[in-house]
Amino acid sequence: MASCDAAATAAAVRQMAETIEQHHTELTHLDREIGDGDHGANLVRGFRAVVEKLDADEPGTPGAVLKLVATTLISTVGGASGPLFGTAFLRAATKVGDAETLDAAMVSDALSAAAEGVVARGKAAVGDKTMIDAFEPAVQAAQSAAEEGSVADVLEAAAAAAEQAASETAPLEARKGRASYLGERSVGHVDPGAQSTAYLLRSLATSASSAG
Amino acid sequence: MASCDAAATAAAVRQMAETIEQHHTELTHLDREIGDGDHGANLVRGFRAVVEKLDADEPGTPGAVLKLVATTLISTVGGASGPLFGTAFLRAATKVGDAETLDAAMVSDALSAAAEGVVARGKAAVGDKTMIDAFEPAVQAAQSAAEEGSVADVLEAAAAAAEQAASETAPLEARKGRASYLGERSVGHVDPGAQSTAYLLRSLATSASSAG
Amino acid sequence: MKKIINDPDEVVSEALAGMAQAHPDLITVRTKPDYVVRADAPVEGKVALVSGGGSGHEPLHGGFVGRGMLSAAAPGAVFTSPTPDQVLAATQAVDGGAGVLHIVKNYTGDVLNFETAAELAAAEDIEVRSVIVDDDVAVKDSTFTAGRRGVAGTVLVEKIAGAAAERGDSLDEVTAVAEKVVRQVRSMGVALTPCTVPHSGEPSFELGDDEIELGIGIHGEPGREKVKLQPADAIVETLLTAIVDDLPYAEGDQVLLFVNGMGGTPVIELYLAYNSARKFLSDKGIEVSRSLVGNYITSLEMQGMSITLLRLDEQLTELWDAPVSTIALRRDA
Amino acid sequence: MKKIINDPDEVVSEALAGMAQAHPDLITVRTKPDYVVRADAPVEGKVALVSGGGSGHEPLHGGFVGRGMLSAAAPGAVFTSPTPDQVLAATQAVDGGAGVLHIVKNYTGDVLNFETAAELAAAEDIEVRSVIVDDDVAVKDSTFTAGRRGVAGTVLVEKIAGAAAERGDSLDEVTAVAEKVVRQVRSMGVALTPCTVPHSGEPSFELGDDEIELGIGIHGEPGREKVKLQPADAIVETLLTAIVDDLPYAEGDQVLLFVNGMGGTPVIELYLAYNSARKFLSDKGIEVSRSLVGNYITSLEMQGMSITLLRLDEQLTELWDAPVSTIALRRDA
Ligand SMILES: Nc1ncnc2c1ncn2[C@@H]1O[C@H](COP(=O)(O)OP(=O)(O)O)[C@@H](O)[C@H]1O
Ligand SMILES: Nc1ncnc2c1ncn2[C@@H]1O[C@H](COP(=O)(O)OP(=O)(O)O)[C@@H](O)[C@H]1O
Ligand SMILES: [Mg+2]
Ligand SMILES: [Mg+2]
Ligand SMILES: [Mg+2]
Ligand SMILES: [Mg+2]
Repeated sequence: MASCDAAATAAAVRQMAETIEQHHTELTHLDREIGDGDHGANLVRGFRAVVEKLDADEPGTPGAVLKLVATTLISTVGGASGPLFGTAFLRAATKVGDAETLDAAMVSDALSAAAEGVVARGKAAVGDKTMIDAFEPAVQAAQSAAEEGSVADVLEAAAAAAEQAASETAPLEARKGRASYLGERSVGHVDPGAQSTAYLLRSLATSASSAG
Repeated sequence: MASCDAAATAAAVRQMAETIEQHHTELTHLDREIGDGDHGANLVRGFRAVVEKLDADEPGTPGAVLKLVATTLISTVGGASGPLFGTAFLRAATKVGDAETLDAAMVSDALSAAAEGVVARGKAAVGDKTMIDAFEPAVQAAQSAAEEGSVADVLEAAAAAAEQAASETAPLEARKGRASYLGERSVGHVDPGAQSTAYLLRSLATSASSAG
Repeated sequence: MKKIINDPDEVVSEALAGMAQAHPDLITVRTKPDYVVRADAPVEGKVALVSGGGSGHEPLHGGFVGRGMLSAAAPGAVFTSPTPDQVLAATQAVDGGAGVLHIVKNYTGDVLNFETAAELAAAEDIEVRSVIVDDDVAVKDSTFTAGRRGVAGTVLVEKIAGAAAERGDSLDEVTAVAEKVVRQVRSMGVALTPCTVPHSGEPSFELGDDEIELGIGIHGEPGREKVKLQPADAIVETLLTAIVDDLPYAEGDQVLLFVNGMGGTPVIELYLAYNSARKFLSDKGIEVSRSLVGNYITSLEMQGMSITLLRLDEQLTELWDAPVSTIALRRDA
Repeated sequence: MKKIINDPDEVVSEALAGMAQAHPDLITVRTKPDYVVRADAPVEGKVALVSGGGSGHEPLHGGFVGRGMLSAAAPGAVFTSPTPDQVLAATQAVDGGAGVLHIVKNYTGDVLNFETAAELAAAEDIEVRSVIVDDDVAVKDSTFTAGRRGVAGTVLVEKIAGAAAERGDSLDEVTAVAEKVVRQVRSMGVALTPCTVPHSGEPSFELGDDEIELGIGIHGEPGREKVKLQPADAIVETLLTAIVDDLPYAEGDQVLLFVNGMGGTPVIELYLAYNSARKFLSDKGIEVSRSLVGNYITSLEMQGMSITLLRLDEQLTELWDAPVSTIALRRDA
């Protein structure tokens, strides 16, 4: 896929919802280890609401789709991940503006804006064992890929980097979010938000590559 | 032992306390099956208090010893068994009056009075699956034995009858006490109060025979 | 067994000492024999109410001592009725010259010990009446058995009779209203888990991971039958059907609906069950005009609940609404 | 998992429906978005208080909505902070023109969602202040981390700030007194058992039959460390030592002692622990002049407790003593 229109964006969002359905038990399980055991349930609740809204009335631009996702997540997820993912989608929406289609550079910039939004809200840095640990490397990889590659290439690079980075959160000691209360006892477990970030990026990549 | 004085009565009471210490876990266990799991603890509390009072000041007649047991059980045991055993000892005390020593007939009569007291308070009949199921056969056996035998013979007969009868409460359906709430589900378990009655009578028999 | 205790023998006395220090404005705790009494007892010229029973059902009964409810409570060992001297001492302490009503849950032990205490009190010229609460429809009633148990309905008897005493009703009147509540109140309970008496250290009964026990008493006694775990609506239907079958309600009857937690059930589940009960009753045309939801008569840490219905009339409603000032139940003047 | 529920997705909404029907005199429940509001809201000319957080901590927060305490509460899913639109709608519903104080427990989710709601409210010209409660000494504080959690001290902040608002204090004054309580309150908890979120169906952590978890939060998060089960006196000593070390008390200081049950602990154990805490404090010369004992901020059916100390002065004592009329906390005028 060289560029991405509203329909493709919506399809990608549906793919994310699908992925969350598949993995929510695992995400909740991760969150039980070092959090409060609701991360999967939170995201399922949010993405189901998103799909409902898309079914009812699919917006006409990629930016509008992203904004719908943002406001729906903010108003249905709660918890830490609700406002954080919500902000990510909101910043991405703002970044892409009214564009009818997104090219590789725009997708990469949108990802950057999303990550910046999460940092602005959550004040986490790389190494704090949060979704930022997956987000930041994904943004780096996306930027490199965007220099030459397609939308699919950008998202594939982001997904791969996020997956790798998510798994690398295991040895870290958490400094933000609920897991930080555990101190040393948070070591040895993958951060649920980093893992869900990787899943979400992987669904984008899958959706983009299957869209050709 | 042809007859029984205050010291022998007190010794027999201490023997009862001893027996309760040995068997309270089992009694509580029986009570957990068909009651509320406190029968052993209740009797331990009561008989410990009895021994304390005997240690402090041992009364001078068998009747006074029995009365001390009665009032102490009433004021420390609570539950159903507190007033019932308390009444039993009180009636026995009243029956023997100021006698310095008790012979076989008096012991047998005291046992009858005790059982009547329990019936008067608790209104249970034989077959209701209560301590009366052990008490009544014990009284019958004691009366027969009293015609010819010694105090030890009377108590041996009572104990043996009570032991036999207690074990035979298992197949019964309870109609009095907490176990009655279980209806058919009370079947298959020995009644705790019948079992403790058997233990108490056995300690009297043991004490009487060792006193020679 | 995991409990926040020191020595099983001292659980009741240490908890009473805690209660006394936490609520000096409402209650006084006397020891040897142990009982809890209104801080302002005896109230001259008013009927006094004494209840009691085994400990482990907190806040019952000590948590209901205060203005507008009980004058005193006699706490026995855990799940064991108090002794007559406790009840007698409590009765003497609260007698204000207008007589004393004993509110007794129908258990052989409670009945016998209160009976003895009442005799002893009468011997000291205190006029004592007794009312026996037996609201548990899980137990088949019969004159050949110990009869029904007294369970959560006891709280309603104590509140309503307490209000009658507080406004100065005579001993006859207070007794009559207590008896009326007993006639019109029915309860039934369910356990999701057993409880463990500190002394015994073992659970009161066994339940599989997917089983619940219907018709439990408040002493960790097993109940009517074990059934598979069911949705809240189904559990509530079972309990309320047994209750409504026992004391039939006509459409338009007004009731007080009391959903009581057994100690270990989260309040969120009690409100959920209450909501379910409202649906059931509304389908039957029974109007819920008063409510009580919470852990009021418990079985240690047992998870489960009981549902109680009290048929109301104007008199009972007025007394229910009257001010009360106790540890566990408060309502402004 | 054994719970009295129908569908895990509907637990919160069914419980809210129950609460609404059980307490129409005190609260109103609005849905989509969900929040609980004082029956008489908005109160013109007075500062309003809004709190909220995940459900599963009942009676917190909805049980503290009423005269003299919260104006509204926004309940999230179980153990999940509410969304900004819930908090915003609650804020709009209670604003009486004198401003709104948000009382927020220090969890990333709660802080972020309330922050967003505050921005949205400000955009509608409602003056909003926020106070973040972070009383849990089990968590090491640091500017590089999420900081301490907000736990049982929240109840005291809500009560005291609520009294200030009720008597007509300005938004500045109410905020200042809330901040003072936050500065002077410390808590720590212990769990004997984990709890199970309805959606997850599995216990929040594992504990051996002879283990307890020290320093737990209120969301079933595991705590500081697992240790062997200990007598109540030893547990209380551990908790109170951590608290008193953190905010040192001088001999003669007056405090409010709050022993809070985690939902599944029998009240008898809470009073026993309270008694033990009184001994500890009296040995240190710290005077307990006010008390609260009960299940006020819970973690579903978890067995365990937390202990909270609030250093009192005249102002805080007076506000603590002020009348309050909510589902879970009542005190007469
Ligand atoms: N300050 C933060 N910055 C970035 N991500 C965070 C922050 N705090 C928490 N998170 C992320 O949120 C995830 C938890 O989300 P979730 O379980 O839905 O919310 P909650 O912690 O409120 O239950 C964590 O695994 C972490 O990745
Ligand atoms: N009405 C009765 N008449 C005779 N014995 C009774 C009666 N009710 C109960 N009991 C006896 O009391 C025993 C239980 O005693 P205990 O466990 O100490 O008291 P509680 O039932 O109050 O817990 C029963 O096993 C039974 O033998
Ligand atoms: Mg979580
Ligand atoms: Mg028993
Ligand atoms: Mg008992
Ligand atoms: Mg959460």
